[in-house]
Amino acid sequence: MSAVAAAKAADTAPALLSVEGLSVAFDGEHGPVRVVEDVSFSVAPGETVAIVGESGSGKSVTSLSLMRLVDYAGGRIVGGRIRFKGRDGRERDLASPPAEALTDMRGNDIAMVFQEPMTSLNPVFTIGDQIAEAVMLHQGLDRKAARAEALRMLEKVRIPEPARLLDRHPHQLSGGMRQRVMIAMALSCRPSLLIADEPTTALDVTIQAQILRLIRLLQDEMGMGVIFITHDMGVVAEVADRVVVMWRGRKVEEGPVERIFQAPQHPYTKALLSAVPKLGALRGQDLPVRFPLLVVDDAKADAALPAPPPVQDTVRAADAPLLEVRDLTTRFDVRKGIFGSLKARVHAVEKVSFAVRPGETLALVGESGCGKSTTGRTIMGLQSATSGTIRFDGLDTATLDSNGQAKLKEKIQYIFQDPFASLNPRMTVGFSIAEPMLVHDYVPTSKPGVSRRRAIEERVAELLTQVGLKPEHARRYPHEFSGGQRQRVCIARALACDPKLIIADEAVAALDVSIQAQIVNLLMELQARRGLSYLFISHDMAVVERVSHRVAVMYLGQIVELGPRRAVFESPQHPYTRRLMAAVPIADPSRRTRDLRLLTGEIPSPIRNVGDEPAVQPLVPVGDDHFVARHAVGGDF
Amino acid sequence: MTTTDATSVAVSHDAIRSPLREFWRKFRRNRTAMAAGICLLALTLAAAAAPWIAPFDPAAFDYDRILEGPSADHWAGTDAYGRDILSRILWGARISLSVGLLSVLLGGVAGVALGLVAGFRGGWIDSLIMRVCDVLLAFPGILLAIGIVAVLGPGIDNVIYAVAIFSVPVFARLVRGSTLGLKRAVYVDAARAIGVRDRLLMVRHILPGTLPSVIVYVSMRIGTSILTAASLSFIGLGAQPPSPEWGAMLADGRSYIGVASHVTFYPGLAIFLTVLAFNLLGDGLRDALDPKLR
Amino acid sequence: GPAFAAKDLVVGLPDNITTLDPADINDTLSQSASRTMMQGLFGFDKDMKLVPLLAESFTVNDTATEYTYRLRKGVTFHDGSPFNAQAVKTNFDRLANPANRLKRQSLLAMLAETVVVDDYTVTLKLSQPFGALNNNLAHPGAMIHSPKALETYGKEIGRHPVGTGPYKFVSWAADTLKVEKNANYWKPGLPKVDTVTLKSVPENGSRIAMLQTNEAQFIYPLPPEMVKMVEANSALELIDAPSIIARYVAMNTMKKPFNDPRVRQALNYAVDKNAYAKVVYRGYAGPLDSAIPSKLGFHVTQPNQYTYDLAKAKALLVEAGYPNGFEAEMFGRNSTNFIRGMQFVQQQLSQIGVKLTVTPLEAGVETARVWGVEKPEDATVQMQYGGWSASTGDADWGLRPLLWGKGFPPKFFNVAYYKNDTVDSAIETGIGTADTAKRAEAYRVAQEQIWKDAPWIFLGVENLLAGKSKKLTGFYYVADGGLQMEEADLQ
Amino acid sequence: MLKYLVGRLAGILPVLLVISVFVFGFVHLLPGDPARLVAGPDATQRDVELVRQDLGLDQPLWVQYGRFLGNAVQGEFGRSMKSKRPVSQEIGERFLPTLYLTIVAMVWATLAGLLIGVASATKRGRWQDHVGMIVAVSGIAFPSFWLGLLMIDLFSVKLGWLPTSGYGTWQHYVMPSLTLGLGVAAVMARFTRSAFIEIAREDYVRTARAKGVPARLVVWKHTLRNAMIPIITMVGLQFGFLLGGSIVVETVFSWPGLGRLLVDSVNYRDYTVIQAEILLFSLEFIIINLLVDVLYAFANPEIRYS
Ligand SMILES: Nc1ncnc2c1ncn2[C@@H]1O[C@H](COP(=O)(O)OP(=O)(O)OP(=O)(O)O)[C@@H](O)[C@H]1O
Ligand SMILES: Nc1ncnc2c1ncn2[C@@H]1O[C@H](COP(=O)(O)OP(=O)(O)OP(=O)(O)O)[C@@H](O)[C@H]1O
Ligand SMILES: [Mg+2]
Ligand SMILES: [Mg+2]
Repeated sequence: MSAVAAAKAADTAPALLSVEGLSVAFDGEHGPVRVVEDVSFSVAPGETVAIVGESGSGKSVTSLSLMRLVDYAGGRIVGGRIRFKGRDGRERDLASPPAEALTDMRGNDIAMVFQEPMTSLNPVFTIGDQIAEAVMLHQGLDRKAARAEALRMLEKVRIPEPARLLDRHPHQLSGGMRQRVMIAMALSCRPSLLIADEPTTALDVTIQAQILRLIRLLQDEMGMGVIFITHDMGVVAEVADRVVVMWRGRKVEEGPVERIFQAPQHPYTKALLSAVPKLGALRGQDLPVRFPLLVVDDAKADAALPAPPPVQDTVRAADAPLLEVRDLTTRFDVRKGIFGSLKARVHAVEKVSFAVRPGETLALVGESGCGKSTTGRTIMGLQSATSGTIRFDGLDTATLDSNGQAKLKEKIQYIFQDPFASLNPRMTVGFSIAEPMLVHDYVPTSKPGVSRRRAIEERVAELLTQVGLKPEHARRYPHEFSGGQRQRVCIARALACDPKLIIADEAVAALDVSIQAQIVNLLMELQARRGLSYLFISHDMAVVERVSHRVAVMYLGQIVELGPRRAVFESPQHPYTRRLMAAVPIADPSRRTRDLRLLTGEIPSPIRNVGDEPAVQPLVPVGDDHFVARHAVGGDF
Repeated sequence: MTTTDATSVAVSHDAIRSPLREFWRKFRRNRTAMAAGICLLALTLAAAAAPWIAPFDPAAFDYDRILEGPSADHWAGTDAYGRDILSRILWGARISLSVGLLSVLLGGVAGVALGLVAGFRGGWIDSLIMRVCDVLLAFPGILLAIGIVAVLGPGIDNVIYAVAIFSVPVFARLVRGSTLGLKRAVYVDAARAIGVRDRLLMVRHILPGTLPSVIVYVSMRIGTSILTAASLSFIGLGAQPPSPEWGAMLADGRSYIGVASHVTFYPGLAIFLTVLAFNLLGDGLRDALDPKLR
Repeated sequence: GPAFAAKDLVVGLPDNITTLDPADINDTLSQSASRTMMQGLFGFDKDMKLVPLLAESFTVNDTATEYTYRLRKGVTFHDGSPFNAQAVKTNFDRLANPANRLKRQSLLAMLAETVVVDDYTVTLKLSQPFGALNNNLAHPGAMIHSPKALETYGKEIGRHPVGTGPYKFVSWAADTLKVEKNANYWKPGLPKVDTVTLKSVPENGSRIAMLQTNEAQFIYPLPPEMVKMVEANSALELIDAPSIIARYVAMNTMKKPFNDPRVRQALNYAVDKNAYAKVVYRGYAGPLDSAIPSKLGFHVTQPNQYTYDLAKAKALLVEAGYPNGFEAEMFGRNSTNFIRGMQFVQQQLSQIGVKLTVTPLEAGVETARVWGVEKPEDATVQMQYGGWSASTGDADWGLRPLLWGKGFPPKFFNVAYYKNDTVDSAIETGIGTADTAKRAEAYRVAQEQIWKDAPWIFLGVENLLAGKSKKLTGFYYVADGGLQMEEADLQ
Repeated sequence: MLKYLVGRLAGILPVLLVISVFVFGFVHLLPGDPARLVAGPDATQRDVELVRQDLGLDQPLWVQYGRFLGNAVQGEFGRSMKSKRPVSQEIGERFLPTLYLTIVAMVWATLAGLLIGVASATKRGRWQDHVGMIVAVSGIAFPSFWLGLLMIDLFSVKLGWLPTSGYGTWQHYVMPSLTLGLGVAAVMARFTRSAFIEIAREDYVRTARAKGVPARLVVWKHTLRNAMIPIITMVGLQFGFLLGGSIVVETVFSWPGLGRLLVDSVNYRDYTVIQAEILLFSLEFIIINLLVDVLYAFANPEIRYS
């Protein structure tokens, strides 16, 4: 169905879902707080409605309300109607009955992909069981058939070795793999309305393209309506028929995708679109450059900052490398059965070597599940390495005693890919942000005569403000935030102690572009001021282009290409790198690539049988400081 | 907006201090728990004020009025010596409450610490602590108590120790179990990545997660401890006659069950209400510690 | 038809049976159990009177060192072997031999030789004079096993009792002993019931419930406070009989202030014995009007009773130099009943300013603290709340273990550490002769002296209480706490 | 896991050996002289000495220990000092009644506890919750002797439905297992409720709901499985405790189990029986706790042992 046809269908066909004046409130410290105000929109069968908006503007809460799941999270629908036409052709108002009464409708009629796949999978059940359960519930298959169907779904979302994955548990999966499992689960319900809340944040662009394609296919097949929440305007341009823009709890604009992109009305929309990072924006530039900033203040958009953004010439190349990783290898044993006999190994990281210089940003990009997070976790000592050395500031971290280890952590900070899970649910975020300072006896510089506690409090407030939150948010608990807000809390925490190196694992993935620009600029400014270094793990090539001095491309646990940003972006050498560049969606609805074929066939996998060691080819120089591994791995596209 | 001026950073008083106040704010709103807390407070006060408010001397006997049912002057009747049961309950609250509460707290603290270390460290420390706990669990209470009397001699504080020792292994196992799971949490890794040392990690990040079950067990264990203390007083370890102690009063009245039920009924009721109050209070504490409840 | 319905008697006991080898038994309960199957030369009737059983008659020399018994003829053991002089010799030699390490060895410790005169005559030669031998032989510990069974089962005899008694062994598992009618019993017409089951039901309330539901026809003991429940049921009957169990508080006469007889007397005056019976035994107790209960042989009621008199008690304390009383500690076992008794005494003495600390002792701790103490100087006991049942039914065993100057712990149980030459020689005389008159005189003297010296607070003699179904007849609860069921019948 | 299991199992023997030394020492250091206790209340010193020799208590402690260990290695624990029967018979006779009663009580109590706990948690704050928790608290605060006697009075004396006491038919199990299980049910209910409330708001429970999993399954599958750890811990502990034989219940219902045997043997300082019983209880706890640890790993796959 083409966009035009869909739009037409939306006019003529009765709406599948129509939301009228929806308001949702949570109980806050001082009584109820409305986080969604009077939101109305509708979705027709087969139509894709994208909801975009500022981080914390109520997108997730709105979508949770549609399934009345918000009731279980402590929220309440305080106004409005949600009219939904079920499979049986009956229309009912989902806003009024008790939440329990809607059980039959969930999954069957409406299915949902949650924003945070990390915490949304049940840790005690295997992936296979969790998908098969949905299949059994909604497709009426028996256990065996359901398992087969689960396998098929996993194949469709391009997960390597799906048969093995069926028996694994969520904690053994990478972020992107979990996200794909969530998608597989939701799709296997075969709902008439799919709500996908940031379903591709943890996916690299190649897989993202596959997923979008898959959703589109199913949509065409079954006339499924889709609500697609995302901050990636490229994805919006790619998939949406209509766009709803939210800002501070309200809908501020709605329209067909072309209209929104070509003629945005609301200042926030305008700002949003102008802040979209475009791949290739820095073509010809050697050094990273900050984003032009937009400030949307009370519905009035200001133009970009008058001065052109400064270039980021911060690398102190002459100094000894800050972080040096040599031949790092990390493997996981795959065990099976109650007695856990060793069946295979996941070669998550294989002989990875790189260095990060003071004041440098090294971006680590690569396919989902290729071992980026594992590399970061191993550097942090959260995962023990199978072999290899890690030097920080010239010191081999393996030789440090526990005291030295703790000290080291004042200098290196790690931003977890999974912000929600990495915040202690029993602590206010204020305390979480203050904790590094308390632990390291770090005394923030402040006005004289201020007690240390007070100084720390002020510093927390300052950090919160810097990441675009409010000081009073310090008193809240992690679950009271939106996905993007939590991510910013984690960033604030990482900045608290003025570290020397920050390993940021998809640290800005859940942020809308305006906040993202603000945060990225903040990071770059700190780099300029304090000489910070970053190991920047990301899928978003446009952001990578903006921030990094050098780029390392990982594939199946190995680094396949490593070089200056400009060299890698402008003349990618490794086939995988090239593919990556090509798959980046473009934020322009008129340049859709809908005819992309679904990939099938074998997916290379890092899981190998015991004793079957992968071949590791040395990186060979292909240019100034630019290396590439020339071997079959990753070449077979 | 790249830098922040100080004025915008104004209001964040006790932003990082709030847990305690937050806790109290939430606790106060739980009416059942507050009521239970007030009941316990009242009971404690009554126990403290027993010399003034008890209608009779708890040891005063009256052989002309043995085993009388409740009446105008003996509200809860009299026991086999014609002593006023109500007065004995009031006085007994002193012993029973302190034994119940102190022993559980003591045992709880020790058990929680052991369980936390065992679960967190694993390896041989875990094995050692847990095997010792296994033996302690297997050791029959009476035998242990006799041993304790032999070593420490009789006395109320020794009862507290003895009863505390009984509860250590249970707390240890309980906390260890939860710790095993909690220590894998990503936020624990995150804390570690911040540089939090192990000891603090255990106390600040893992312990709170084990508290819900600990609180439940504490609130239940108090009743058991009151009864256990009574059985110890029968082997000469505990409160010595004629000190009133709820458990002992209850056990003493055992043979009058079919004949003069009030002798067991009132001490039983006192224990029941106390345990109920502690449980409701425990639930309230638990809820107040739960960040997800507003 | 119903006329031939089996008569199954069930008896509810408070405890488990330990063994069924009477020579190795020290608890009344197991003795009662073995008495269903076994008999000795003598026994007691339901009034604690000595009666011949397997002996028909006896003669004794003047010095009480040689006893000759004529045995009953035509008696066979349950295994068919005959009862005769050889059987007696086998059993007595076994009991008397220290190498066999039987708990009841002391009953025949003085036995020098057993001579089989003929099949039905046996002579016991003693190493020292012993006047109360027949009483010792009436003790359940001297009951006779089948020699064949002794040989067959050896050490396991305690689980395979074979005797001459009215019932034969059927089975014994954890807490239930079952015996059946001995069709060849030598007393004609007995026994009348087909089986007897002895079941241990430790909880008082549950035992009563068994009686109420007719799951048991006899239960004992019946705690005094539960008497009402039996009385309230028309199908049930209360058994209330005097016992030989003395209750007293022994005072350590070697320790201050109890070394002063006036203090001890004062305490005796300060305790209201009637109130004791009422509070501790709900009225089911009699007075202890001498050092031994009235049911024991040679008991003499003392003329000057210590009647409840606080004024006198106080006066005596003043006289002894304790005008304001004193503090002391009282030991006693930790059973409910003991604790109740101790609390009572504590309350009574508080009236004359004597402050007692009551320390209940667990059985083992008691042996360590009280009975196992090697030297009198080491004794920590000041007062000991106790009870004593002289299972031989004779004054000797009522006095010698408790008040003989040579019977301090650990040898015997003289925990009052009471030593008086008059008493000592009287006790020795009493045991040194079989002449009833001489013995009576000796024990009269002893009792008088003890009463005057008051090494104990004489509290009372509890009644034996039991409940039984009205259908049950011929079932006796004897003063020493034993059961006799050979004549039992169910209507 | 296999390695861990094998290690733990292999570790049992040395642990038991250490325990045996400990238990032996402890028991022998307790105040109280078994010879005197076994000899009986009116035994003379001579009788006591005879008994002492008979029991071998006159030997030096290490000789006694050696003999005990020698016997134990052959699976024989000597003879009871009091009854002179082999300890294995003495304990064997009572183990099964205790085991059966324990199983019956544990099964109903665990199920009831789970039901009450889950009902309370899902109806939190409503009357079902309050009723459930008051029942649970009663289970803890009511002394079992009281309950037992009340039941006997009602079901046996008044109604005549059940035998007052004893061991044999299924009727005999009803009241003892009810009495015994009540406390367990209470503990289970409280723990289930608490653990449940903890888990019920996790995101993955929300996922289950979003999938359309029926409320019943959300509760019994998705939530419960995650709430399992404290519940498993408690089931294990309670099972262990009950396997030691409940003194009160066995007394009230004249159940021929290990609890009463223990009391008797402690009263008589029947060393051989006490030692064997404690070793048995230790073994029980070690095995139960091993199972519990295995179940932990099953309940939460992130738990790994090394
Ligand atoms: N449980 C809660 N209690 C209180 N406030 C909440 C709760 N959950 C969400 N909020 C608030 O509601 C607002 C909307 O949150 P929501 O998750 O819908 O944002 P979002 O638009 O999805 O943002 P993001 O793009 O960052 O995910 C946020 O300001 C958040 O702080
Ligand atoms: N604890 C574990 N046990 C077993 N396998 C694991 C474990 N953690 C990660 N893996 C595996 O290691 C591989 C690399 O995972 P990693 O999390 O490093 O990927 P990633 O590059 O961060 O991917 P993503 O971009 O999707 O987050 C994956 O195949 C994953 O399944
Ligand atoms: Mg969101
Ligand atoms: Mg990752």
